Amino acid sequence: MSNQRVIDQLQLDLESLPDWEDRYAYIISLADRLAPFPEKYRTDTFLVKGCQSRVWLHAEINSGLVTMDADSEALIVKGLVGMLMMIFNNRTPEEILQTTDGFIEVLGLSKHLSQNRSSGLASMIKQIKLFAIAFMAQHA
Amino acid sequence: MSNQRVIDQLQLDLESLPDWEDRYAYIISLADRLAPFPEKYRTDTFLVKGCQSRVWLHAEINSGLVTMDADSEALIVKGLVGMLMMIFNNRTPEEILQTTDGFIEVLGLSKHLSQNRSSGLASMIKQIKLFAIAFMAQHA
Amino acid sequence: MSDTQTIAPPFDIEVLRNEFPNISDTAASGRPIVYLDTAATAHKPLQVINRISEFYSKQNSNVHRGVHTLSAQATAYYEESRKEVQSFLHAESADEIVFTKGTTESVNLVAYTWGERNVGAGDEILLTEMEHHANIVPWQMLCERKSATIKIIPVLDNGELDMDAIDSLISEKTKIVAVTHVSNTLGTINDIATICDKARRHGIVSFVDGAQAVMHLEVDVQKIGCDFYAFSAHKLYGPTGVGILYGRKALLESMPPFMGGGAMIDTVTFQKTTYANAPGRFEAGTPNIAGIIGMAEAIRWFRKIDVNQLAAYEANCTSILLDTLRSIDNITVLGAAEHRIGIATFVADGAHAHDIGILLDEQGIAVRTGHHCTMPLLQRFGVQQTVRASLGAYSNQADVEAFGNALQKSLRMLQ
Amino acid sequence: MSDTQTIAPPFDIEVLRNEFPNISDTAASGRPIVYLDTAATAHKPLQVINRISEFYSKQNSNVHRGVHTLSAQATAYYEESRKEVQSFLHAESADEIVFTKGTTESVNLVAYTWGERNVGAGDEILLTEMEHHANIVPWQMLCERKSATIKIIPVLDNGELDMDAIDSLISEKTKIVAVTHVSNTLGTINDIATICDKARRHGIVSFVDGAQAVMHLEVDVQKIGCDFYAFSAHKLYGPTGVGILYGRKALLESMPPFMGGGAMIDTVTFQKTTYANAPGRFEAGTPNIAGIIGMAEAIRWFRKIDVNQLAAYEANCTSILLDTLRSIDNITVLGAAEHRIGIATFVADGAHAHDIGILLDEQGIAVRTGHHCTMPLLQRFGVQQTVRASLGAYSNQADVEAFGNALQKSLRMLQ
Ligand SMILES: Cc1ncc(COP(=O)(O)O)c(C=O)c1O
Ligand SMILES: Cc1ncc(COP(=O)(O)O)c(C=O)c1O
Repeated sequence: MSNQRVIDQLQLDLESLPDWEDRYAYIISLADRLAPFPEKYRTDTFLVKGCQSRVWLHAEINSGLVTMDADSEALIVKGLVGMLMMIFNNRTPEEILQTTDGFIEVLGLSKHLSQNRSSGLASMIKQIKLFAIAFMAQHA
Repeated sequence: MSNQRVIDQLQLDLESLPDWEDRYAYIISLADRLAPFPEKYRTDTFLVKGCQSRVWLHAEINSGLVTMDADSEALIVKGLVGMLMMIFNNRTPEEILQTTDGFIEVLGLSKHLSQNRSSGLASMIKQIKLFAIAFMAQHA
Repeated sequence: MSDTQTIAPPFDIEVLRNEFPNISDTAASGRPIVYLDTAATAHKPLQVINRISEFYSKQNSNVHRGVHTLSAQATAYYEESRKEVQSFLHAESADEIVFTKGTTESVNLVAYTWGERNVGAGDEILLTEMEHHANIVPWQMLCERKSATIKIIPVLDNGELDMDAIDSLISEKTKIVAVTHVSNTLGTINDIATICDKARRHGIVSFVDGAQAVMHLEVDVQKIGCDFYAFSAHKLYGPTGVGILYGRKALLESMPPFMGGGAMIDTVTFQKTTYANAPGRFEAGTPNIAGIIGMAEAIRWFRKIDVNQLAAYEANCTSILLDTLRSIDNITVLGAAEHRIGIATFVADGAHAHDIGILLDEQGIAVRTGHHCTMPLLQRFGVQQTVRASLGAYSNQADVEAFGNALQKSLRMLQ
Repeated sequence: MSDTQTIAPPFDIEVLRNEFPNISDTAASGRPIVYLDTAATAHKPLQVINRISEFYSKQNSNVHRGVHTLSAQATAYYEESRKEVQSFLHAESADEIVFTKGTTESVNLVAYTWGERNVGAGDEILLTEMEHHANIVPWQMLCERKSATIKIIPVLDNGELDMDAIDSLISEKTKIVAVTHVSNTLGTINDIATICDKARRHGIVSFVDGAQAVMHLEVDVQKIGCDFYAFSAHKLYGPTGVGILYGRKALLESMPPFMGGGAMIDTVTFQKTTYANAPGRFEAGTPNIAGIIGMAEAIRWFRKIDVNQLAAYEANCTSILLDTLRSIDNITVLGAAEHRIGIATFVADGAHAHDIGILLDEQGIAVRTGHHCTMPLLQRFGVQQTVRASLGAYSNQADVEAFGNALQKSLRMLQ
């Protein structure tokens, strides 16, 4: 699925849930979609800064795609991380950089993903994009 | 004249002057009543703290009376100093201490003689009273 | 000041709540927020908000003995505010009250000035395991500059200080004991009078962090017997950007200045500058005039309440809060001190504090999550992230019940 | 921020005056006060006063990434304020903006942190003869701690800096040049771009005190080429208790912390504490949240005015002020710089400044008298006590005329 199709699908899913409880249950369910995080990366080096609950992120490039592992110790945050992985994982650097932050608004997640929020997931998005830029530079 | 009679007289004089200009002219005229300040006392030791214009005050006890010399480099302040000398100079320590700060209000001078005002004459009154206390202790 | 009126009993919570626009004015935010984050900062009564506006709209001026009427008036308000604080803390003299920008600056001021002059290589500073970072880091920085070391009074499992340990922790090298009056994480009220007394008998200076105390207890620095006492206006229903440092006069007078600038000097030449007496010496530059006047108004507002009735009222809310938490499975409250104020910090088995905070917020309940600037204390209890609910004078039983229900729902959702 | 609207020309002084309750609301004080003390502190427009009230009544919360909505919102306002200042100063990054409690703290912060690390025995600090005590005393205190010395760029008789002297005053030992952008006593606008350029070419750090500049001139720290720039909100039509320190990012990042406490740390243990990055590292404790938000509102208000039109308007008022003074016998105005703002400091032959101030006050004119925290400058001009009249954006010709008449009357009374 293309990046945009994932976002559209997430938007449809979330909008079909009128209750805030159901939306959170849905977000939490996305945590399960995350691949188990490799324990060797569970170090300070891979911590995302500025998040109240710890969030880890590891990225590498494989055959032109940015491949990431991510985890959080908090459940809702982990669900949100899962969502970000659906959108950003295994994409080309170009695809990642083309994805503007508009999706945060569209999915009604500014409360979680915008700056100044304790989740710190705004810095995670920023970091993913920095990875993409770095990988592009590396292969240019 | 007793202390209280001086205050009464000053009050009468000031109240007879409806114009603020005339009241200031009157205050300034009191500067002339001050005895020339002995130059040997014109030193930092005898400076009154907290006054924007410099005010000097020297006190000693002579036959039971507190005798003071005072001066200021500013004219209005010097007039006010002159007024304070009419009230406090050549009095017994007891007389000085019996003079409550009520006269400030009575004479309509709180703008000049109360604390927090740049004239710093409140500290002068305080210092005169401290002298009186010291002299009393000395002779007790 | 001494003419403060005490509002006649009984303490009427509804009247009081109505004085707080953040609480009474539901139109403001769309829905009322149950505010259980008062330990972070308190809401402000209208009396304080209006006083600040009044100053800015009608009385605005710089202070420091200006010759004009507005400036003299502002200076008078400024110095009356100092007297208000003096009377509030029962200090001997208004000259013992220094205006700072907050508790944090108050601690740093002492560490930089008193500390610079009195702490040397090998000396010791005695803290407790429950200190806020504001009462740790400035001392650590001082120790680093001076090669001194920090000693720690441990916290017992019940959240009280290990008072028995103090005697053996005091040595000939101990120069200062810096202790919080009330823990911002555990709510524990420490027996600081005893600690200050021990310090004094050993010739050791005492510093009390009162940031969490002044809005709950009657504070009398002379009865406590401390050398320094600090608090922040914003936690005492007052404005942000204002703090207090009380210091015994002889100590303040002996201290070198902290910041240099206008108003803290006597005379300035490029060759030599002489400094003003305390407290002026420690108040360089234009102070937070409107904030300081607003803080005095907050104290006047606060002192209309009978502090014993307030304490009884808050104690009742606190036990409802604690009972609520204890009745929920898998919740562990940190500490169980006998003397405490309305703060409850807890963890839940299997649910992360951050998740709980998010779901409480979704239900209109404002709590704080995290380490509450007491990392060493959390480490001592073996936890990292916690939830803290804290009460103010305006908190009521309905707030606590709403919190209890929302918390149970959140935990169910996180199972 | 970039979406600031500019009020279409012409600059309408009556509209502007109406925004200031202290000026338009004569009922407040009984009679209007002609306020010529703006250099000490400016009056505040209603927009700023209301913003502060609004924050306290509807949005009050502590900042720093709290999990609840109020806290997130307050943090957003707080960080937007930083961006507002960044844009106002044309800084490269918002991380270069540190919130302090005033210009005075900004200078002290640099002297304590950058100074501590970069100034050693025998080093030199270059100031000017026209500095405010806030930009003298912190450096003197640093020199005392480090056995460094202060060198002085002289002021010429016309109130301008002796620019020719600078090259010979710079030596290999010069570590920092700290210069005021605008003199608070003479009104002189200094050519700081040239000074900062000289400094940079010698590898010397530059610090600019912008306390009297930001409300009169367009300030672009990148064009100026300074390393540090400081100002106070209260002189820029904003609240008391807030200041700004701009610092080039690389420099800020290289500096140790100033005050220790909450929010400036990364992790704290009793063994070792690590610090946050700039600017957080320099913002220990609860900041003056309402004040900072109010300051951002003041900048937004200010930026609605076209700064060139404002400067032209103020220049006109200033020449009327200077002409008025020069037309009076026995008055000497200090300095006559070509580039200046609306400040006139003067002495009168045979009349003491304090007396003049008292009589002006009696006539409803607020001026400042004394040394204006520039004792060395007054000494250079051979005077001790002076009168200063200073203009703001809201000052008008009628103010200046009322002042001129009242001054002449005062001088007659003092003859
Ligand atoms: C040139 C200059 N520098 C520094 C200051 C100090 O500013 P503040 O008192 O706001 O810290 C002032 C204001 O008094 C000033 O005019
Ligand atoms: C016990 C304690 N000490 C110190 C502080 C620091 O106060 P402030 O942030 O107002 O400087 C706080 C508040 O956070 C506190 O709770």
